[in-house]
Amino acid sequence: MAGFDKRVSTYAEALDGLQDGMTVLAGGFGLCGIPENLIAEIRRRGTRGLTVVSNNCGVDGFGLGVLLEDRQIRKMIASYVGENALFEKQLLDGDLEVELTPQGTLAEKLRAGGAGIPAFFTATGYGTPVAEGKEVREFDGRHYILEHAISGDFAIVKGWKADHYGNVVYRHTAQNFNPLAAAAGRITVVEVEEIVEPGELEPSQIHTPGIYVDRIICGTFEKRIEKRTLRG
Amino acid sequence: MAGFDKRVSTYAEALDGLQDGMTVLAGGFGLCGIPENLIAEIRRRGTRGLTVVSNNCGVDGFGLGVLLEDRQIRKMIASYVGENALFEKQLLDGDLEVELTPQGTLAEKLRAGGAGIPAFFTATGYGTPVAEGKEVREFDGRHYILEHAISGDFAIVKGWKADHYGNVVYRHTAQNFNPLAAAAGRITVVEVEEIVEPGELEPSQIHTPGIYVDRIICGTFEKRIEKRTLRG
Amino acid sequence: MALSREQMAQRIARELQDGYYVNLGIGIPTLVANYVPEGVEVMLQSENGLLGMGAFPTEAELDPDMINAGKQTVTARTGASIFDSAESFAMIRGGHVDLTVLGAFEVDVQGNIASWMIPGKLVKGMGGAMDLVAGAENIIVVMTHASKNGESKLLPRCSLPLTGAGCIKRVLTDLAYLEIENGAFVLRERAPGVSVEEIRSKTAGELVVPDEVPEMTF
Amino acid sequence: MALSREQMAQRIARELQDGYYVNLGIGIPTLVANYVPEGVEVMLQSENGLLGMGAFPTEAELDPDMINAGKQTVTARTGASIFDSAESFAMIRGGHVDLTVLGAFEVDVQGNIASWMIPGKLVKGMGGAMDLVAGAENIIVVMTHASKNGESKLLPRCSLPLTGAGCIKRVLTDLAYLEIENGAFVLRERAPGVSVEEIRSKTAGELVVPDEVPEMTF
Repeated sequence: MAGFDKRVSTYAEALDGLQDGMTVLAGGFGLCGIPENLIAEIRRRGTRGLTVVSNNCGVDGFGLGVLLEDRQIRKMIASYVGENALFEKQLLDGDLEVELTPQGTLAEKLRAGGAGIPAFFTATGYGTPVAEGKEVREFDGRHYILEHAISGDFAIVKGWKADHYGNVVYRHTAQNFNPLAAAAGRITVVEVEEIVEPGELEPSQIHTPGIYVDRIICGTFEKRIEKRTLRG
Repeated sequence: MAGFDKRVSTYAEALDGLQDGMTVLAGGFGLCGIPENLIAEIRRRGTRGLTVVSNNCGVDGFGLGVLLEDRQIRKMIASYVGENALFEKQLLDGDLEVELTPQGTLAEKLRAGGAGIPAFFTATGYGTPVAEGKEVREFDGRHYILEHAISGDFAIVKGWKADHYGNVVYRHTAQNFNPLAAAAGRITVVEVEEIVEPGELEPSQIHTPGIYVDRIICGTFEKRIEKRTLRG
Repeated sequence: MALSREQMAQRIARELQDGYYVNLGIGIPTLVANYVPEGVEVMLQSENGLLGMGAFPTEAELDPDMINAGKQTVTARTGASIFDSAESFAMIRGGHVDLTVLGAFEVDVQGNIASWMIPGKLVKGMGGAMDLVAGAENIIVVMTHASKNGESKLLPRCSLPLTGAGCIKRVLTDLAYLEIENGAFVLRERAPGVSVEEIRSKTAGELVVPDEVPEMTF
Repeated sequence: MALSREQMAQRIARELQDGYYVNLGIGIPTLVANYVPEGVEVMLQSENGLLGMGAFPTEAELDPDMINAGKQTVTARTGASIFDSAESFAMIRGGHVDLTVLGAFEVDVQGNIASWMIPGKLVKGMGGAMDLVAGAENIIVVMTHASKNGESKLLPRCSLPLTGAGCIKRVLTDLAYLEIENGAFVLRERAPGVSVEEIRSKTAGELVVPDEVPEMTF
């Protein structure tokens, strides 16, 4: 890994520097487009006290759910959680803190974190428990609340293809939160299905420009389906 | 034009409803990626008293510059103007109002306008004339100013290819402000070089999803080069 | 008789217009897609980042990278676009979606909606619901008129924590179609065979009954 | 002797590190691209929406849809990406660009910079300069040490309207390379044959002169 060759060959190297107590931003929606091998590597490393920012927290035994088994997550910032029993138990036992954030606000907070916008107003959540303690302001007769950006020490991201410059494209709806996490991480690690030759990705079709990416690793993926639904 | 077939066949139809005093958002950077035929049509219509939001104001006789000739623009919101003599004259004569906005703030204001964010904080412009009259706030020891969103009655946009659903892709750096204007217009009109068959554009490679687009028209373009610079 | 789930979906489908971009929530709202009227074409927005949701896949089409906001496997229709979650909620928050249909626990005469949290029960999260109700101009709430215990869900004031404040103007229940105007529910249509008296008895919030309240037909 | 424009560009090029993303302003900063050291690869960011700016085009490559922030026709190098202006300034504002090099009228001991507006002259606009100085951690200002009338451009306090406040830490002039620390210019290097006295006489803001002030070599 030197200059613009951002490829690393082991998952240990991919997460080098990850320490207890850090904030990790994870791409994915449900089990779709999650950085499953990077999550597994966090488990292997045994890093603890993590704040994890992700729309969901996986399921029992897969995705971010595996980090619950050894109590590696201290705090979860998410829009929808509790697809797994362990999450519920740790939450009720007070071993896990949860900050529920509307999905669009979560996406916008990450986008803001990457884009140097420290805070923004949104109508989402006005008049609800989400607005508690937040500044309310009226613009053109409507009420909005002030929300702050989120950024992280590490971003763990799942792409489809990347080149060694760190340019990434995502496949179908596996895009979701991945480009947002990528831009908001101080160290951004992307695992992909394929590393392509330089020049193979059309410049105007790149979803995450390499400037946001620090390390690229090629992996193999289970891609578990959460709700297999077939036509009648 | 019905349902999802957003094609119109004449420029008159493309700008139907444009009235004196409206705010028009125009894509383009310099003369690159400007909606040249839609601008020409505004001239033909003789609409007056317009507020135009665009990074630049064209040159004498081309681009938005042609709207100066009949004094159709009342106010210009831009980051860099005065590439043409007529602009300068009208400005000094007090016939034209200018609101200079940093380029990145202008882009973000349009993005906010399309995205339902009424205002955001940015460090850009703090301590400068741009900050005058604006709220200043400190986040993590740094100063930021509050900037408001921009949206428009019409957006005029130049794309490369579109399908009849209004999905648009842009070519190279002709993308610039075009997708931002497209999302922030109440009525968004896109002129393109080619209208392709439905299904031809890869869903995950579309720059402007059709939901932002009201009318599509196929045109021919001069694409004047402002600074022709060749390798020595 | 109270409307069936399918009839509720059918009734809502009549609100669809050609060229509408529509976001359908989980449950009955999802069924609306089955009743799009002849000659009307709509595009379904799925807030995880898909505009132009198609049918569920066949076994051959099944793709783990292609899911909807309910995490079900789906396909994309012709004319679809796919984008990241910030862009998806830019669309929603920016008011670009023409119609949003979603369920609720309670709605009140001020247009408040409660749909995500029952104190004392485990809170799983609001997902995209707060963004959807804050962003859409045009929302229809679909729910049963009363709970299983017979308690009205159309209230003078929501008792549960809100999902959004002052954002609901239309409600379809199994008994009636109502609009919220000037701090009251206005009864616009009755389910076939359901009397104004029954609706009144099950509506806790102020109910305005116009002279004519037509019965829905199916 | 004062540095030539080419020498100024050369000196700045020594600050480039392998893998840097760099934004170069108009004028001398643009020339820096000609002096990238052996073994160092950088990517040039052009704020209209291009990361990985390449050489100017040949006649055959000329394309009106491919320009840089100076509105000149350019090419894209291998590994380039192209995006909209909001994304471009997200990169800049978000601090993702490793080095920004730009010109100025004045710089002061507080790290303030004035580069866009001279009162009384027609104001053409700040373009992306305010975003660049507010967003970059690492900025080098390049300018002549004094105006043509001999007036210092390194001031106790900028006299012209600012482009950014407290954001400049490094300045290269035709006479010297200086860092701004604790409210003073610290003289780090002299142009070949230029004395500390000459630099001191042309620096209006407080100047700190360390014991050793090496001469630049070319």
